[in-house]
Amino acid sequence: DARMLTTGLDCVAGSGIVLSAEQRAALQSSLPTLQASQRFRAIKLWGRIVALSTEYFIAQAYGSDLLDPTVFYSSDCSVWAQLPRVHPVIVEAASKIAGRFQGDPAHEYSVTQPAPAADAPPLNLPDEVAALRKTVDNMVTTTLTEEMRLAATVSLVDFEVAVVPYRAFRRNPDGTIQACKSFEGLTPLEATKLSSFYHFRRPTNSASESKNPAIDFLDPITNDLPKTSWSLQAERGSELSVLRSLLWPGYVFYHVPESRIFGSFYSGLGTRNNDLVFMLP
Amino acid sequence: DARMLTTGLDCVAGSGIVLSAEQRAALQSSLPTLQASQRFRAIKLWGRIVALSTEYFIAQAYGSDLLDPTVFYSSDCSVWAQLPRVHPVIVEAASKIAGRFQGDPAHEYSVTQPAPAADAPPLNLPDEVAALRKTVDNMVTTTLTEEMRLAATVSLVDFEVAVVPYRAFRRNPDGTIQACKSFEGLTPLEATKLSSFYHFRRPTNSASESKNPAIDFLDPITNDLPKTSWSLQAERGSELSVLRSLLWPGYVFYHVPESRIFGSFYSGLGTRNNDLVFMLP
Amino acid sequence: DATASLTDVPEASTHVRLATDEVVLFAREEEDEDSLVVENAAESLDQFRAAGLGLGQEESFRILLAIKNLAKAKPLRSVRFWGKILGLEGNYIVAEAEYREGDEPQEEEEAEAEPEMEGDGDGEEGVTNEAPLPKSSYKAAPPIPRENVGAGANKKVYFVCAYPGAEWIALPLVTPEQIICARGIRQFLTGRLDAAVTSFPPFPGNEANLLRAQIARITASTTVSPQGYYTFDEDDDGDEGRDSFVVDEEYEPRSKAELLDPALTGWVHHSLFLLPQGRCKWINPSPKEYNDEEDEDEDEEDEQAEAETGPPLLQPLQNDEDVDGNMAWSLRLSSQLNPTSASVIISSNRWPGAHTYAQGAKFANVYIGWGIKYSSTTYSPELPPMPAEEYPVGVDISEETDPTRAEEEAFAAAQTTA
Amino acid sequence: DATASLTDVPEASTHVRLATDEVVLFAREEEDEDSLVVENAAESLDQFRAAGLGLGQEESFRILLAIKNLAKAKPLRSVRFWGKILGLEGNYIVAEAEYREGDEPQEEEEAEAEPEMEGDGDGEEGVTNEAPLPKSSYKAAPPIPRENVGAGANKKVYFVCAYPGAEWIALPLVTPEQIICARGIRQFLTGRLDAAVTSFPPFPGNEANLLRAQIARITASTTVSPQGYYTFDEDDDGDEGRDSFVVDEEYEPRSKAELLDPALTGWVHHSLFLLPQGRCKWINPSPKEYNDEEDEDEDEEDEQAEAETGPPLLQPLQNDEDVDGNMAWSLRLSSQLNPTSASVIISSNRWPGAHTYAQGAKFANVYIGWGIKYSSTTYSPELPPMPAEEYPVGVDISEETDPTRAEEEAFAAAQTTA
Repeated sequence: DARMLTTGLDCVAGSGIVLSAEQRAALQSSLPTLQASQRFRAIKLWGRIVALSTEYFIAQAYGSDLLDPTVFYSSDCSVWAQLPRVHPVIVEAASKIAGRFQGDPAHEYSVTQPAPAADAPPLNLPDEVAALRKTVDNMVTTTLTEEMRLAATVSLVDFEVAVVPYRAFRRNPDGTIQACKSFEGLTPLEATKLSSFYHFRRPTNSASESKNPAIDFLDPITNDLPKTSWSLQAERGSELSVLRSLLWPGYVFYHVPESRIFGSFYSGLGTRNNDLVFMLP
Repeated sequence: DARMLTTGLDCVAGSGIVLSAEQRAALQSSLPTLQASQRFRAIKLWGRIVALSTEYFIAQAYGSDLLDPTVFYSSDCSVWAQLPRVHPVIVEAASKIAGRFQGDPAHEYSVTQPAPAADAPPLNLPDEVAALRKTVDNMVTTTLTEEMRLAATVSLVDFEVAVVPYRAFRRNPDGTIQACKSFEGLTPLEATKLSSFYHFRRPTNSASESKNPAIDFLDPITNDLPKTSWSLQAERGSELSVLRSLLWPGYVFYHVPESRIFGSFYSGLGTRNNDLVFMLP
Repeated sequence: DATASLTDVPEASTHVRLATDEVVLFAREEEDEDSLVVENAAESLDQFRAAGLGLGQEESFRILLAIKNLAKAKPLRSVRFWGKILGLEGNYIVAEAEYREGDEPQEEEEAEAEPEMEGDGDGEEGVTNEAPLPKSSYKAAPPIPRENVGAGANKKVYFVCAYPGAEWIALPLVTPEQIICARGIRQFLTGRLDAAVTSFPPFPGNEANLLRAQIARITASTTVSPQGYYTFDEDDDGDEGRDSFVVDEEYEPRSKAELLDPALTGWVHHSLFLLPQGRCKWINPSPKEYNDEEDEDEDEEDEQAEAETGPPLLQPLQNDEDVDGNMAWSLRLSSQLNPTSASVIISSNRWPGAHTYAQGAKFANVYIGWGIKYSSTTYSPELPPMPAEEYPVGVDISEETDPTRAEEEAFAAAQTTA
Repeated sequence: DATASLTDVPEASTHVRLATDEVVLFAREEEDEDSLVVENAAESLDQFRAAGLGLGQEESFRILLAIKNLAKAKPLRSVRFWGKILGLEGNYIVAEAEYREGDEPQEEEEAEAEPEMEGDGDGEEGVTNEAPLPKSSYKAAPPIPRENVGAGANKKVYFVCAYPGAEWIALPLVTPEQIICARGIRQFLTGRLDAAVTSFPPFPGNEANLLRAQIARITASTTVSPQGYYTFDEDDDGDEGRDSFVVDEEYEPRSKAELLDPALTGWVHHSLFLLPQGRCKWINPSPKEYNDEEDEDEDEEDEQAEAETGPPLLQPLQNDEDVDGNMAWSLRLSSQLNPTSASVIISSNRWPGAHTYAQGAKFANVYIGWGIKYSSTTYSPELPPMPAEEYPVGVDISEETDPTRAEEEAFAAAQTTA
């Protein structure tokens, strides 16, 4: 929530993530205005991607589907523009871009990948997506803007590392997901265990053999590979649990045990750590 | 909670109540240590009484009875001393002291009041309380230290103005009071109404004709006299409700509607506003 | 936890309206400050916050932006954050400013901003016009003229807004009567500038005027600065009545020890004392007509009343009167653990909520509170005057007891029998 | 809402132990700083925070106190907050200090702090001593001597603690081998100083040494200051090898425009360049014995290897190499809405997390991050060397194909029949 901005930022400050008073003051004004302008149910600050010449602040606004936010970006915490929704093939192409964000939303990237095998089923891409791809000599070159890369990166981070504590959300019989009113926070002991945290995404493991499908519907992060792609630390003793992603350095999830206070913030370069397997002790 | 210190302080900042980073840092270390030293269940910063030559910070620690805290004071947010428990006749005498706190806990005050009528029932005071009182010519002079005055003032403020939102606490059949787990915060509309706030004290109106004695057991502040002894304002739109006492200026209660975030802070001179009736428009 | 409270679709709340107002603050513009002096309110408030005083960081930053917006909108020479006054229904953010010479608003404009109040006590609304009452023969003394823009209690102009981003409204000039009356009443403000002030004695004006009077009183009493920071202009003639000063370019910051000296010799007032008359510069209340343009400068010595005098400008604080037996000021360091970079804080005990910090060559004043002067004694409002006697009792007119029914009957019987 | 969570009686948690450690920070003592230079870490971090960088206010203040405690406990000439390095299980708060002349710890003391590491690569624990393996005939080149306390990469000493209030631990001196090896590996730190470093090539030391090596690399690359702030001592002889500088007392703060110039002429490095050799001052790696006390000053020109040179001290940044095709530094103002009092921020793109602010005559460097150098290309660890050939193939020894069963039988049959 925009209302919880200060509390949330307080919880990630120990990871080197802070916003200036100017930025916080601007967000406290601009986010509620943005939320109201399109009648979203809620809005939150997702994080910040540090480009070479600017910073992109990212906000996510929610309608009825908690897993399908509308995403906005701003470089001054005040004026927000909506990010395009990007097709999975664009996300896939964007994930191959190495190097820093430039800071210019119109900056163009070219990504060249092997074309799908001739006997692969046709992709049936929408025209506007197909227009971005050019096939030469069995290689597909995708041209995309930094704005698209930004959108793709946000969705990649969310898919790969966005987490929530166990029991904080429930799945209704109709498949919708909602915050669980009875959630009272993890116990201090639970908060020290990776097994208490789940991916906040549509479960990839659809054949879930869980006993309680209303609660046990999310993918546990303990299935992630490599196993140590997370750093879980108690800060200020057990008053605060901080879970940092090593796959997307800069993604920090926080939870105050025995309270409903939890959330996350991404503050980083917007690049995936593809060297992770080599970097572990 | 010490854990919620930042959030709470953030909510009262608009009333001109802030603590320095130094004070907050010291409190984050000293309060948990104090809590653990005597195995309290919880500890919170109650407020600050501004004396002429120092500031007294007050913390309250809770055992099983939420209405009977142990009270500590400190002038540096770091070293805490326990305040004495003071007898009601001392509280009554302390309430007659006009003027500022001096800043010296050993400072002595003398309060002279008419002695009880000759045919009044005997007070049966404990020896240590009786020792503070001297009767001459039908006048009782009570001698008390600033430390006692401090303790008396804290209990007076708590009795006269400490508030909680409706439904936040419940009374168990055995009479104990506990936080209500199902409390989800006041609605934004409720949060604009004085009738949603109750005195957090043993109810004075024992013959409660309430329908739901588990919930409706506290005194509503709407029975206070004068009627306008409170200023209820929405800050930052309806994101924050702030209830300021006019009887004890400096007492500020805050609540974020639709959340469990509520609390209070006293920051003032430690003197009751006896002129209130004349000061209202 | 954004997602934890996703339950209802919110209606466009007051919050959103507020935030929309605030958004204007964050509009970016070219900086163009030339000679305008805009105090960095956020920086001063940072200093106060480091002493456990002031306001939150975000609000401080918004106040800074609001003050910059004010500076852009009006022809001001200087502007600073004066403080925040809490009210029952809303609060006032107060900015103190000086117009550029020649850019002061015209008197007409002033008059428009001012409600009717130059008369004697008809500022009370909704009480008059009930029935034609007997006219009082009381004739009020002619009002003491107020000081002009740029002089005395009206040396600075004050703008208020309900929150940073809301419209700045200029407060009316303050009159001596308002100051005198404000001294006799103890009143919470409502937060509405047009609210009536219901008090006894009746206050000559509405809440905007009472607010302005309180600001004048607080300013006169609590704007202090390290001794030596300001100095009298050398070119100025050096008699008692000096009412302007300049920043001493050669000011050597006072040491912390000097500023913390309990004798208060390190600090001076840099606002003029408000005389009992309700002005800073005494004026002879003779019933002659005054020419508004001249009364300030010419010393017409009609010695009908004794001139009131107050302490001169830049007078050290050590002569300040006690506050109910306690010292008028409290001194301390902003930090106990890091004294090297701490600032010295001086707090008024007369107007709790008024503080000044000084660190190095910088200082600032701020007031955050209810706008109520400290008093340890219980307030009793002034008693209404004794009711006037109805008629002079004399030879022609005397009061008699009404006859009883028995007497009337006896009288009627006597008439009949006569 | 203290009362909202009153459910269980807490056991003495880690939190309390932590808080109890921290309480020592808040013990008040007489200030006695004489000539010791302690950077006001809280103030610098305030400046970074105003740019959306750094750490929270409370932690910043605790760091300030912890650094003051360090300054009291050790005979230091100066100390500053260097940064915070995140680890997998814990973090490091890093302070950079210089001992007072003559108070440097003795070599013995050093050696104690240093784990065994002067050898070639036996720093890996739990891998050796499995079975008596064949001895390698490989003879390592003699190690290049490390620079002494006060010189080159060991110019400053570094102290780390897990959180403010925890014990400060001095990191060992850094050796050229460690720096060279650290360049070739990409490794998260664990937060335990005694943790083994499992990498290829094997790192000569444990985590304390790797941490120290990364600090040396980050320091050499990212400690920058406004051009002109430091100057070479006039008394110093002015040849290429100058490695000390002093604060220019007459420094006129650079304008924001100069500092924001994308040509980077407003900024200089004030740490020595770390040569490929792993030292700041090149040393001839001839196998002669070096006298540790002399090797710094005497230029023994045994020209067996070509001397490496790097850019001199106080060299502007514009010559810095690109970082994977992008500029090495990003520049911006800390505030967009209040540029007048904003500071200029320069951020390293080579070591994300390294930032410097400059405002007026003040500046500070800080590093907050994982201690990992930026790379856009996927890291491939160095390949292990090709296995040595087992025996030289020659006249005496030749490799032949094993006989097949048929051949053996044929051979046996031939023998029998022969």
